[in-house]
Amino acid sequence: MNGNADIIMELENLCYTYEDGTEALKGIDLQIRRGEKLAIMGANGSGKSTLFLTLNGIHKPTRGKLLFNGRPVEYSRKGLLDLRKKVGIVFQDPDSQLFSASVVQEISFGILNLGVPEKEAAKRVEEVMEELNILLFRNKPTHFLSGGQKKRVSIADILVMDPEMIILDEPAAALDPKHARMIDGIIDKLSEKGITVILSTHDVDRALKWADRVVLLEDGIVIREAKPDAVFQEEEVLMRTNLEKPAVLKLFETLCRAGILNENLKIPHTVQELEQYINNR
Amino acid sequence: MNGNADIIMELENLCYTYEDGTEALKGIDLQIRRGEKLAIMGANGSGKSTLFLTLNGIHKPTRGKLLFNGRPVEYSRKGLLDLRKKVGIVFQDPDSQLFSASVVQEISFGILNLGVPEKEAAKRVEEVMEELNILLFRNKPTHFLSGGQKKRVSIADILVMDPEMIILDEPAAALDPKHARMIDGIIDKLSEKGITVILSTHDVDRALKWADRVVLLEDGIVIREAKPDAVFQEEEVLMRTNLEKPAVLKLFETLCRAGILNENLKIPHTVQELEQYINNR
Amino acid sequence: MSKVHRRIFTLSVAFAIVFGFAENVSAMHIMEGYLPLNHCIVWGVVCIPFLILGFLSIKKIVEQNRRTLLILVMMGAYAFVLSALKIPSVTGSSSHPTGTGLGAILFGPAAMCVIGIIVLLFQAILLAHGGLTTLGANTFSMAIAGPFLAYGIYILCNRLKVPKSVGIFLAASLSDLFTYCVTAFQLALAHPAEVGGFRASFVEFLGIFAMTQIPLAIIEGLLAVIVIKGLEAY
Amino acid sequence: MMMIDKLAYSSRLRDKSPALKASLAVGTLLICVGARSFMVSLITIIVMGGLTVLSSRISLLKYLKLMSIPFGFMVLSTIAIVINLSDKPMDLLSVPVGSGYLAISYHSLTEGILLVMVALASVSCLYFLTLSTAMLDILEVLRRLHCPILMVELMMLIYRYIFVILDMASAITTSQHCRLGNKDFMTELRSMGQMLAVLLVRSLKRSSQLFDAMESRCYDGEIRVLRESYTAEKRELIGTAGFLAAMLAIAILCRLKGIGLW
Repeated sequence: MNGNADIIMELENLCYTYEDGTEALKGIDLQIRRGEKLAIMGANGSGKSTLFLTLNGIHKPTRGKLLFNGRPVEYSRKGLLDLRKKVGIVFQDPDSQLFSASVVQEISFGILNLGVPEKEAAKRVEEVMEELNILLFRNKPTHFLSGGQKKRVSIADILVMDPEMIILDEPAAALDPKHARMIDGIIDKLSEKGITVILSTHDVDRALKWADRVVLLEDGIVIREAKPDAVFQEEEVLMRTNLEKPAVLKLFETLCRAGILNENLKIPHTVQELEQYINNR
Repeated sequence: MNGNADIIMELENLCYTYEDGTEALKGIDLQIRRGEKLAIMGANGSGKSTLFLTLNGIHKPTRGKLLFNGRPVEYSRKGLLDLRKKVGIVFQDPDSQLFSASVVQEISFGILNLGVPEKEAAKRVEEVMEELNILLFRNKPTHFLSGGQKKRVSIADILVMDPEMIILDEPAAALDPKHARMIDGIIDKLSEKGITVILSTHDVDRALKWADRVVLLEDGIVIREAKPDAVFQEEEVLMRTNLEKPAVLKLFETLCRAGILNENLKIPHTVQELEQYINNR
Repeated sequence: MSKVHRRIFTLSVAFAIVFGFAENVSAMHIMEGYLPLNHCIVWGVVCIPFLILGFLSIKKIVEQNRRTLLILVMMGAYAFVLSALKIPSVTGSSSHPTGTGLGAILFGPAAMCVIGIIVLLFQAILLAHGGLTTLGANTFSMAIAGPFLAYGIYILCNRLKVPKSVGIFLAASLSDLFTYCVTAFQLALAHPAEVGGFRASFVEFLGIFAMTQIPLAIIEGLLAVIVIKGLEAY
Repeated sequence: MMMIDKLAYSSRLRDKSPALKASLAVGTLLICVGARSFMVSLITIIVMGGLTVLSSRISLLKYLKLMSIPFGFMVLSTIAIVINLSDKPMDLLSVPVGSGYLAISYHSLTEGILLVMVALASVSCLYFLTLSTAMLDILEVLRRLHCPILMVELMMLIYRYIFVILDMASAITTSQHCRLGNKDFMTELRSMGQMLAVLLVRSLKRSSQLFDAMESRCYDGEIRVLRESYTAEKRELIGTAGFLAAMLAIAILCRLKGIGLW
C-alpha cells in the first residue's frame, strides 16, 4: 500500500456525466479517512446518489481519479469485483435492494458471490443475522417484513461481505423513530468495528449528533467540508443547500446570547448534551 | 344534515379485516372536526393506511359505522362516489397514484369523473396548477418530474375535485428539506381554505408545530387522542407508538426545571417560540 | 492480389461484419422498410383474427373485473421492460430477450397477442426495434406464433408429466427458435434468392440467424426457468 | 435507453399537430416502401433526416448513431440476400465452397443496395415521427382513428408504467451488481432471473395500489382526461400535401420509366 495509510479512499477531480449529457459530478476532490463517520448532505439532485455509485465502481468516472487504499481503481472486471467486495452500498429503498423471497437467501447472495464455500457462508450469515437481530423473523418472506426489518436485512446484505467501507443512503427514511434509533445503533456498531461509514441524510440533527465530518454537495460540487459544528454554523452554505441549522445549535446560541450558558462551552451535539449544560449551570 | 354540524366525519367502533384474515382496524372511535388539522401517528403497521382507505370508502368496514356529515356512508355506487367526491387521499408514493404521463391529463381525471363539463374542468385544472406552482413543468412528462414535483401533482389531483377533506399519507417522505417546506406551505393553504386536513407522519416536531390534534394509533386501536402538547408529554404512550418526545418540549421542560423559564408559559410548538421565551425572559 | 486472394479477403470481411454486428442484434424484429408493401399488408391481415379474439377475451375479463385492466397494464409494461433489458452473455455482446415464451406461460397466449402488438408498437416508437410497416409481420412471429407454440409446449409437457423446469425451458427456447424460423420464412418469402428461389433464401436466412439465435434461445430458456422458479418462491 | 422518448419532448416540432406529423411520416413511409426506388429513398433520407436533425436538438453524429440501431439486423439480412448459395459461379464474385459456390451477382448486389436504401429511408421516416412527437400525442392520433378505447387506455397506462418498472428493474440490477451479482455469466443470468421474478410480483402489487388510487378519485371504468389538441396551420397542411403528392409523382414516374434502380 502506498500513499497515506489513513486514507481509505481518495477522489481527485472526479467527474461523471450521464449518457444523456447530464453532468452529475463536476469535479469532486475528497479524502475519506479510514474508520471515519462521514455524512454527505445536499438537496435531491445534488449528485449524492451518483457519487455513491461512483465510489463502488458502478459508474466509471468520465474524468478524474478514484483511489482506493492508495491505488487507482481498475475498471476491469476483476478490479471492479475487488472494489465492490470492499465497498458496499445500502440503498435508500429496501425494495430496490431485496430481491429474494427468503431472508437467508437474500443475505447469502453477496457472500456466495465472493466465492466463500457454502458452509462457511451459512455460518457467517447466521452470525450477521444474530448481530442485527434478524433471527426472530428469519423465516418470514421478505415482502411481509416491516420497513425497519427490511432495512436491517438490507444492511445485513452488505455487512455479511465484510466490507471495509459501507455507504448508507438515507438509512432512516420512512422509518418510525424507534426503528430509526435501532438503525442508528447498528450504524454505531459498524463504526466500532472499524468500518468506514458514509451516510447521506437530510436530517441536520442526526448529522450533528453522529458525524465526524460533514460534506455538503451542491450541483455536483463539494461546497463545504468540515466538522459538523463548524459547517452547521455557516448560515450561507446552509441556505445554499436548503438545510436549516440544527435545533440544538440554534437553542445553544440563543442561550449563550441570553447569558444563560457560557459561550466557551464545547458545542453540544445532542439534545441530551444541551440539557446537561442547562442542568449543570 | 343531522347531528353536530362541526363534525365532518364520525367513526364508531370501526373495524376492518382483510381477506387474508389480518385485523387491521379493531374498533376505532373518532370524531373529525370540520376544518381541523389532524395528525395521525403510529408505528409502521399500526393501521394508518387501512384507516385512510376506509375513510374514503375503498375499504368497507367489516363492523362499525362511518358517518360523513352526520349521515352514515352508503356503500352503493352512488353513495361511494358522493363520499369520494368529498374525501380525497394523496398517497405516499406518487408513482402509485399518477397514472398518466401527462400532467394535465393526470390532474383532469378526478374532476372529469365528477361530470364537470370539459371547458369548466380545464379552467379549474389551470387554476389548481397555478395555485400549486405546476405551470412551469406542465408540459413535462410525469416520468421526468422530480419527487417534489410529482408530489405537487398528486396533491393537485385531489385539490381539483374541491373536496371537503384531504388525507395526506406521509406527504414529506423522501423529500429534501426545501421541497418538504414547500409541501408544508401547500398544506397550510389547504387548511386556510377551510379544508379538513388529515396527515400521517412520523415526525413529532412537524406534528407538534402543525396539528390541532394528534391521534395515536397502535395495532388498529386509537390509544390516545388530544392536543399535541398534551400527547407528546406522555412518555408511556409515546413509547408504545415508537415515538419520541419532540426536542422543543424536552428542552422547554429542562429549562423550566432549571428555573430559567416559567412553567406557566404556554407550551412552545416550535424552536422559534422557545427562542422567543428565552429572549423575552 | 490474385483473384483467389480477393475472394478470400471479401469473404472474410463479410464474416467479420456478420460476427461483428451479431454483437448487437435487437432480437429478430424485421426492421422498418424491409418488407414490400404487399407483404406488410398480408401479414397485417393474417394477425387480425388473432387480435380480435385476444381483444374480445381481454374485454370480457376487464368488464367482469375492472381491476384486471391494471393487471394487464402492468403485464404490458413488464413485457416491454423485459424486452428492453440487455440479456447477459458469455461474449459480452448485447441483445435483448424476446419474452415471448415467458409471456405466454405467465399471461396466456390470447392476452399475449394483444399485449404483444402494443409492446411491438412501443418498441418501434421508443426503441426503433422493428417498425410500423413491419408491425404485422413482427406481431405474427413474436406475439402470435411464438406464444402459441410456447403455450402448447408448456401444456403438453405438463400433460406428459415432464419435470416443470424442463417444460418451461423447452417452451421458452423452442418458441424463441420458432419465432426466428417464422421471421426467416417471412424474409425468404419477401426476398427469394436469385437462384433456388424461396427455398434457398429460407435456408440462408435460417443459417445466418442461427448463429446468433441458438445461443440466445438457450439463454432465454434458462432465464424463463429461473424467473418461474423465483415466482414460485413468492 | 429511452433516448428517443427524451428527445421527442425537446423537439422544436413538438407542438405541431401530431396528426399532421403522423400523416407526413407515415405517408412518406408508405410511398417509400411501395415505390422501392433508389431515387425516392434518397429524397426521403435527405428530407426526413434533414427535418429531424434540424428540429430535434441533436447533432448529425447522434442522429447517425440512432440510425445505426437496426444495423445488426440490416447487415445480417442483407448478406443473406446479396450472397447466393449456387451450384454455378455468378457474374460478380464466386467463392467455391464444397460442391457449390457462395456467389454474388450484379443483380443480387443491386437488389441488396436498393433494399438497404429503402430500409434506411423508412427508418428516417419513423425517426421523424418518433423524435418529434410524444407518445401520448401518437396515442391521441390512434384514438381519433377509432382504435378501440380499451386499447388506447391500455397503451396510455402502459406507457406511464414502463418508466416506473424500468426504474425498479435498474435499481434492483444495480444493487445486485454492488453485491457482485455480475461476477460471471451464470451468476448474472441467475441474478437477472431473480430480478425479473420480483419485478413481476412488485408490478402486480403496484397495479392494485394504482387501482385503489384511481377508485378513490371516482374511477368508473372509463378514463376521462382532458386532451390537448394542436391544430395544423393551413400552410403546414398545404406543404405536407404538396410534398406527399410530389413524392408520389416521382415514385410513379420512376416506375413508369421502368428505371427500376432509379
